[in-house]
Amino acid sequence: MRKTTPSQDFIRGIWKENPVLIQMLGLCPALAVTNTVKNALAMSAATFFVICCSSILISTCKRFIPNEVRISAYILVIATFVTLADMMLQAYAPVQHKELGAFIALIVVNCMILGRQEAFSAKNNVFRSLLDAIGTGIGFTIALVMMGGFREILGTGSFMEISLFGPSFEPWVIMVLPAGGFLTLGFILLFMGYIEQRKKTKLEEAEAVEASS
Amino acid sequence: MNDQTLFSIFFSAMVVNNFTLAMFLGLCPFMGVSARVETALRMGLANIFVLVLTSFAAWFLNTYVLESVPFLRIISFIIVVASLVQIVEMVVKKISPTLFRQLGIFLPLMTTNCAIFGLAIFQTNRGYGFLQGITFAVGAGLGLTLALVLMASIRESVEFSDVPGIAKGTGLVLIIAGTLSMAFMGFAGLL
Amino acid sequence: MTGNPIFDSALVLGSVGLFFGFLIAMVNKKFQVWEDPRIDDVEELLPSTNCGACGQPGCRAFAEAVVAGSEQPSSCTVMGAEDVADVASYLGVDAGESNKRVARLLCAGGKSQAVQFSDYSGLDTCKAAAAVAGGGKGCNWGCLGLADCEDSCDLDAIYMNDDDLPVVIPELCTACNDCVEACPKDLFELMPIEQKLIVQCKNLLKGDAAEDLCSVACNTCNRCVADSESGVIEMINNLAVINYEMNELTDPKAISRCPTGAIVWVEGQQFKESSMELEKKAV
Amino acid sequence: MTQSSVKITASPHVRSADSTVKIMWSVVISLIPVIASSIYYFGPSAILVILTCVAACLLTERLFGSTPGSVADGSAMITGLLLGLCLPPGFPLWMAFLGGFFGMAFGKIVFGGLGQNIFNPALVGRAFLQAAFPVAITTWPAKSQTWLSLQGDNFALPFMSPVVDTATAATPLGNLKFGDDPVVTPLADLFFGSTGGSIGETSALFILIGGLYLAWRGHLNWHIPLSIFVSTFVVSGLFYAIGISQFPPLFMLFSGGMMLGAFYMATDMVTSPVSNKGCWMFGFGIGFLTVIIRIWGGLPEGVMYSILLMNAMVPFINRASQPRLFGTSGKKKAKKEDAS
Amino acid sequence: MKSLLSFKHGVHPPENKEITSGMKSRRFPFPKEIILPLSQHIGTPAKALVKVGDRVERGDVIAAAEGFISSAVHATAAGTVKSIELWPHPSGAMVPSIRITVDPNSTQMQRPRIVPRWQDVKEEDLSKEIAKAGIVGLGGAAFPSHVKLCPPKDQPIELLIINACECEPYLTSDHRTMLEQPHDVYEGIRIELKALGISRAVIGIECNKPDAIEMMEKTKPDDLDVEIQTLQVKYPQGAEKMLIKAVMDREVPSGGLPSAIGAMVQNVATTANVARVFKTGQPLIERIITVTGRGIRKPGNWVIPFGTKLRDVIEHCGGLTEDAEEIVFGGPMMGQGQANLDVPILKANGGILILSKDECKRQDIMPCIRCGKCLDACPIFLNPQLMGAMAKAERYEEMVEEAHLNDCMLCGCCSYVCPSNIPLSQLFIMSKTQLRKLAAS
Amino acid sequence: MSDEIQVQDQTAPDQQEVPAEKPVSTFRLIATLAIAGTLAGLLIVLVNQHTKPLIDAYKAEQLQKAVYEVLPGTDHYNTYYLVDSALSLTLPEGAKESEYKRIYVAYKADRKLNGVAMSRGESGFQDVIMIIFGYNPNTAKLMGMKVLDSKETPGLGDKIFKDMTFVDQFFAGPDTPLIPTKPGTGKGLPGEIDTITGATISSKKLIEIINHALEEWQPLMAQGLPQTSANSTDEEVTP
Ligand SMILES: Cc1cc2nc3c(=O)[nH]c(=O)nc-3n(C[C@H](O)[C@H](O)[C@H](O)COP(=O)(O)O)c2cc1C
Ligand SMILES: Cc1cc2nc3c(=O)[nH]c(=O)nc-3n(C[C@H](O)[C@H](O)[C@H](O)COP(=O)(O)O)c2cc1C
Ligand SMILES: Cc1cc2nc3c(=O)[nH]c(=O)nc-3n(C[C@H](O)[C@H](O)[C@H](O)COP(=O)(O)O)c2cc1C
Ligand SMILES: Cc1cc2nc3c(=O)[nH]c(=O)nc-3n(C[C@H](O)[C@H](O)[C@H](O)CO)c2cc1C
Ligand code: SF4
Ligand code: SF4
Ligand code: SF4
Ligand code: SF4
Ligand code: FES
Repeated sequence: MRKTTPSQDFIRGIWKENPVLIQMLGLCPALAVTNTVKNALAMSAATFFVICCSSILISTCKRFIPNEVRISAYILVIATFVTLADMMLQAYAPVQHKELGAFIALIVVNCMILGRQEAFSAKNNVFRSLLDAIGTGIGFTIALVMMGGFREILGTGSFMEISLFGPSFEPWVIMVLPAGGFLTLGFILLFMGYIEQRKKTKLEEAEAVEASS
Repeated sequence: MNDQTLFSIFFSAMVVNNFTLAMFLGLCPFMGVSARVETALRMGLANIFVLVLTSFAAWFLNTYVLESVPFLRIISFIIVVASLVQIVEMVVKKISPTLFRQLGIFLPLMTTNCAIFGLAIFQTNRGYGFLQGITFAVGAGLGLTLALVLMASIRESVEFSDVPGIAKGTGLVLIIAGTLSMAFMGFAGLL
Repeated sequence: MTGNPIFDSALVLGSVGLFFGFLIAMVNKKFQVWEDPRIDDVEELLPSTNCGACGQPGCRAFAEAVVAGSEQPSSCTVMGAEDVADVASYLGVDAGESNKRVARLLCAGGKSQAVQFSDYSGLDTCKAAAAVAGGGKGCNWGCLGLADCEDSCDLDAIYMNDDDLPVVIPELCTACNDCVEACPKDLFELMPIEQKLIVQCKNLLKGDAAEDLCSVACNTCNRCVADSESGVIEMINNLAVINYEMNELTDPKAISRCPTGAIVWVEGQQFKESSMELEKKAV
Repeated sequence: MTQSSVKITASPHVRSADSTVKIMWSVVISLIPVIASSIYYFGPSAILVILTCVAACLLTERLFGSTPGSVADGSAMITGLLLGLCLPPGFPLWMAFLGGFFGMAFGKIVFGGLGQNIFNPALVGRAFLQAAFPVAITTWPAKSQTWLSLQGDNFALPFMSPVVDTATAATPLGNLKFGDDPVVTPLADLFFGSTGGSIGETSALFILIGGLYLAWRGHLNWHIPLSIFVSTFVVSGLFYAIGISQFPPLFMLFSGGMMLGAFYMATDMVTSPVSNKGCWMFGFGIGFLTVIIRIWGGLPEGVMYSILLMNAMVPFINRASQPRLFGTSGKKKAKKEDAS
Repeated sequence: MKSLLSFKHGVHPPENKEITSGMKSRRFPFPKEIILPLSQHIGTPAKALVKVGDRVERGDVIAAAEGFISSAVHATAAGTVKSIELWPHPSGAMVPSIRITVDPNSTQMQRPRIVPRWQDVKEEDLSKEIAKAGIVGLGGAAFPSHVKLCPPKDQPIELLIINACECEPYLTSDHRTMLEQPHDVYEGIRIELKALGISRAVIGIECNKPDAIEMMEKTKPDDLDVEIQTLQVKYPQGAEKMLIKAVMDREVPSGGLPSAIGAMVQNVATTANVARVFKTGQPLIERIITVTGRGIRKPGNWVIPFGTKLRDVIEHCGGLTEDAEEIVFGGPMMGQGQANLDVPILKANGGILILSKDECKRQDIMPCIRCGKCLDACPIFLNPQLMGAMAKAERYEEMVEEAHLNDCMLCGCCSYVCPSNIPLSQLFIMSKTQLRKLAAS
Repeated sequence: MSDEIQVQDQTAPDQQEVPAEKPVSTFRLIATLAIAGTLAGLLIVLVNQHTKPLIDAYKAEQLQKAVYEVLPGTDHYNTYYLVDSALSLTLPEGAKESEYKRIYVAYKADRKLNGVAMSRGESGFQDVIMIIFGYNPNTAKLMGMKVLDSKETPGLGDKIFKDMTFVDQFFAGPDTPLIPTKPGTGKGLPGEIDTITGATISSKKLIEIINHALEEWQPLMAQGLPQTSANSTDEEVTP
């Protein structure tokens, strides 16, 4: 509970406390809809919309909400915005809506959103909450697009539906299947762990060099 | 309207289209509560209970309340689920603090468990009737429990292994889940 | 239902809200369990190492104890002074006095000081070696040098030196007791940092019998007893034992005539001086 | 300052002659007849695919394995050989290499290397390939004209689709399940291997020879293959008898990957239960699932998935099949555990 | 051929008994110094009765039993007490021991001791006489024999089983005892039967000692209800529970004693020594000890006075060969490795084994491959694989609760078969030590 | 970190006893949820009023497109419901539309019967495959087919709508019931449809779905379908 600056509120969610890659929140949508970049983007946009709106509303109204019905009230707020997002996508981007299927509705239960409300918006002012929400939303988007890109490129040989390798590319079907979702995220985590480890050993080496000189 | 037989609904939800391994529903508890077989089993059973409750509630809302306002589905479902879970939580906390401790923070997590909400949505989208809905819920719950318990027993056994540093924790769990998911593909077409 | 969607919606959601608000309110009345919210806050301030050095089974338990007033924030050995002050000021309580303790090794017989009868081969842990006729080391009480203590220390406060003896870095040690538990020969002891006079030996033999096994063993010559205030050092079972109740009376003079170097005056880290001495000797 | 040249160790001071490394290399040796016969049937394609898989596995173990010396223990070699043996002869080599890498890296090394994995690494590799390239892995080229000509498109460029211009032939299982006029392949063909299929699965005879040799040497637990055969035979016999399956039980035993799987893959000690009681459960599970998937599943073959699914069950089986403690009756022990 | 009696699981390591089985036991010369630890048995250490400078004769009591489960110590040679000090014990610990400088001029005749005829002693008092003689079990555990001979009243003994299996490879001391002292064995059986108030005994001998079986059959008195059971050669056939299972087909309940199912097991050498107490009045001061292995120049069977230092024995037996690798007190499966050549030979020690490099076959420890061979070897039906993993993870309490560590008798079968050379039984000894430490703290 | 905590920081020191929670009135709990619910409902319904026409129009358009696609040459169509085992243009009073099975009877510009479109879903390889197809009851030939929804494996099962040579077979007017055939093994019968190698199951299933649907509807259609449209052309929306 160190005091943070507004810019830290914003930056934090993007990488250092990335909701998907570090905190392991909201994994269901992160795995379910990342078979293509377009879906990942649509999902991120919807989530972004919901998390920002609810953060604003909740940090504004936190005073009026008794603790006992806190979660119910938050969920009500989130669900309202999800419904709005759902209807709007259905009206203006029906193709994407069909692709994402039930997972738009499932934004309601994305632990990440509720978690941010509980952990941050309920305790902070509107401005900071919004910053936090935007940061988290961007972090979510980054993670989803990363996964979507990986899966789409290997799984269909294209990026944003633009074919990359020509027609004789052999798609790795598994990448767009459920197993591929798990494996992709697992692979990304291993890779991040590897980088982390490398950084650590390098730091240690540097220290050792310093100590010996 | 839906003509699927109860058996095929049940079997599909449990293994072929396993909620966790094929549909990506309820991953948070799958990652979080799958470290010990005992807790996993308990979480699974709690899930079955809440799923059946939800299925019933969703069916009730669909048939009697939401007729003229179908666009309120998401919000009504979630209020019902959240409130039910909160009530269960409060009751458990009072009646059995030990049980509460064991399920720890995961009772509130149930509120934000996609599996439960997803069940309500899928049930509605597929137009399941009452019996079909309950069968779907039990099948999905058993599927969740199966995945949870399998994962937990694997994780307990992996605890004895010298897992390399970079794979410790979630990375390995995801890879195990991926492999399990590949193995479950063997059931595809079994309907 | 009226058929008017606007009215219907408000009605449906309003009544659903009403119904569940009512339900929750009732259940809340009946089943309320109150938990001090400060416990969560304090727990968040704690380092979450769950090391148990405070004597509580984890950080959460410690937070409960601190909020309840049965523990002082400073009992957490992992937090720095600043963090302790944070917790104290949050709760408005006294931080308590921290008495820094560190793990001290009561053996100085590394591989170049102590005799090894025959080499042990098998599982590379002290515990395993100790189960095999004591591990083949001449001195039955001495350090086996297979680093169980180093492995047990989560804070990397222990490293093995060239003599295969564990060296504790006082700055990193939180006195968590892990190494004390890990050592099959019971060679570690947690001591307040102010205790500077230390007998680094547990060998109960005397005279040549002791020195034959290890060049830095206490050979019961009694000089340290003579060189310090009476009562500060006592010979018990052929071993010099320091009475730390009288810690203020200890003095570096006590070590001046020790023929083997079994008794030492430690400022900070153990074995720093001795390894320097070795280097000097080599030159 | 060691005084004596004598060493001190824990009891027992003598050891049996068995060693893990020896076991692994005997498995490799026992596979020689299978490999030789498959080369005889499928020509140079078989050599290429097997060598590629072996190379991929050894390389992965060498690069990422826990210790640099771990390639020498022979287990990576087995993984490579077995992966190669359960791929079709015309399989593109780049895919085979990828499968070997994936199986080793994600099936074994992430778990900490030899002895620590949950799933059979060769089958993890194959399951990955099956899910990634389902068409290529179910393309069984018809016998080529001369022994020397390649089967299918082994040399497809990396990341590119193979070009299959020869006619494809169905495997005995595929034919019976999906063929327009299904026939039960004669047992003699299955036994001696003159059928289509994966490189190493076609001849039951040679697998039987290698498997029995290993069982005789005590290097594989014979309970596992036996229980698989018994359950497959009984379950499929039952369905056949009441007329809801067109697979005769003996055909079930000798077709597809059953023999290779039962003798070489289910018996991987690392991924099978430790106690004999557990091995019976494990084997029955594999047999049962295989029959179910073969009869009603979407795929013609189910051995691989059954083994992987039962691999996942092994930790659970191990809990459930603890040996009965001497001086107790099994039941009493269970009660005691309940009480505690 | 009728299959021989035995138990389930177990192992069959190469026997290597032919090295010494044909060698008649010879008297070992008295050394210059004798070391007699106060603790040579299971139970409370004895209490010294002598002071530095005291003159003692061979057979004199020099330390008295301290409490019921304890055993007296007798001087094994005439001489003067040099000191009572900490001295290395074969277990590796330093224990208080009586050092006696042997009188080189003494005839080493045993001081005469008046002993009643056993037939005249009341049943309850037999065990007192045996206690006075400092008899402990010579089968390896060194449990005071008089304690065993007063079993709890509520668990009546039906059958005395004489343990003549000698299932450890290499060792031949029990074998020689039967060949050289068969009458003592039968006399001992009579005494033990009388002490227990029963009449029936069985001698269990592994079928790899046909000459011993023949000798025992030949010398069997007609009036004694003894049966000689030939058993399959399998390690650990000589373990109490396994022997009872083979002979009576009953299992000693987990955590219980053999008396719970009416059995009592005595080692054959213990039994012969019980007879000698009454025959010659000699307390337990020496026994037949096999010095063997391919690491010693002159193997043989010797009657060695307790307290003789290992160094003296090795010297007298021609010294170590160049490739000697390990010195072990006891057999290769359960024996205790020795680092220090100054340790004394004690009552429990039936053999000194010096293994050469080739015999040890030491190999690198590999990861467990879960082959399950250890489960198939464990005669107690434990799961050594699981226990090994738990021990590595330092989950000692779980080992007891879920894997029954306390039932493990550390026989070493699991380590013997493990293809990955995992020192399982060492892990279990270690875990038991750690648990004891935890319980103490 | 938060302002709230800092506020507590200042008050805590002089407030040594455990902070007592203010009892919340039950009324407030209920009111909060009820009011929040009402407001949320209002908000949603307002947006819904705006988007519903768009959504409905899109849905109708999709359906229409599908019908026109599988019944080439269609000018307009009528929806017939299955009411009490008979086809009916209207539903009983107060009935829910979603509970009735239906077919779409399409007419050419000359108001002559063009064909019938029906939609049906059954389990495929992965999950339910939903299709719509056009059928000419007079010639008993198929007119076209479109997959509405399928989760079949991308790259394999999805060939049932991506592989045009497969799809075109349904537009070539095959006889019904359809006969699935392995490519290259056909006997030249008029109802044969070549299945897709590598996706035999999905393609066979698709053919079965059509056959099943026809089995169900043929007896009903045999009861008689109006050969000419009751509606006039200009009443129906044309694409
Ligand atoms: C339903 C629900 C689920 C939550 N799940 C998690 C979780 O899985 N992990 C987590 O760190 N926080 C979770 N939170 C938030 C925590 O309760 C807590 O507020 C948060 O950890 C505070 O830490 P932060 O400020 O670092 O985010 C959840 C909150 C709610 C209401
Ligand atoms: C693994 C194992 C092996 C044993 N082998 C023998 C043996 O070969 N001969 C023997 O007399 N006792 C052996 N014992 C000791 C017996 O269990 C038992 O303690 C002994 O026979 C009792 O007789 P005692 O009290 O006279 O020594 C063995 C014990 C164990 C645990
Ligand atoms: C990952 C995977 C996905 C599959 N998906 C489908 C599918 O969507 N549709 C299908 O009919 N078969 C699918 N199959 C099964 C086979 O590709 C195919 O049905 C089987 O080999 C029989 O077809 P064939 O006789 O043309 O070879 C799949 C197989 C795998 C391994
Ligand atoms: C009888 C036997 C069968 C084996 N089967 C396999 C196998 O199917 N796949 C494999 O990757 N390794 C196999 N191995 C090798 C080894 O156990 C395997 O690489 C381990 O799973 C790696 O930890 C086998 C080993 C033996 C002794
Ligand atoms: S293990 Fe020992 S050295 Fe390390 S922190 Fe704990 S007490 Fe200090
Ligand atoms: S101090 Fe103890 S644990 Fe550490 S190396 Fe020495 S013997 Fe081992
Ligand atoms: S040492 Fe213990 S676990 Fe191993 S075989 Fe013997 S009794 Fe079983
Ligand atoms: S014998 Fe060794 S390798 Fe085999 S299961 Fe037991 S411990 Fe593991
Ligand atoms: S996002 Fe699905 S359970 Fe958390």
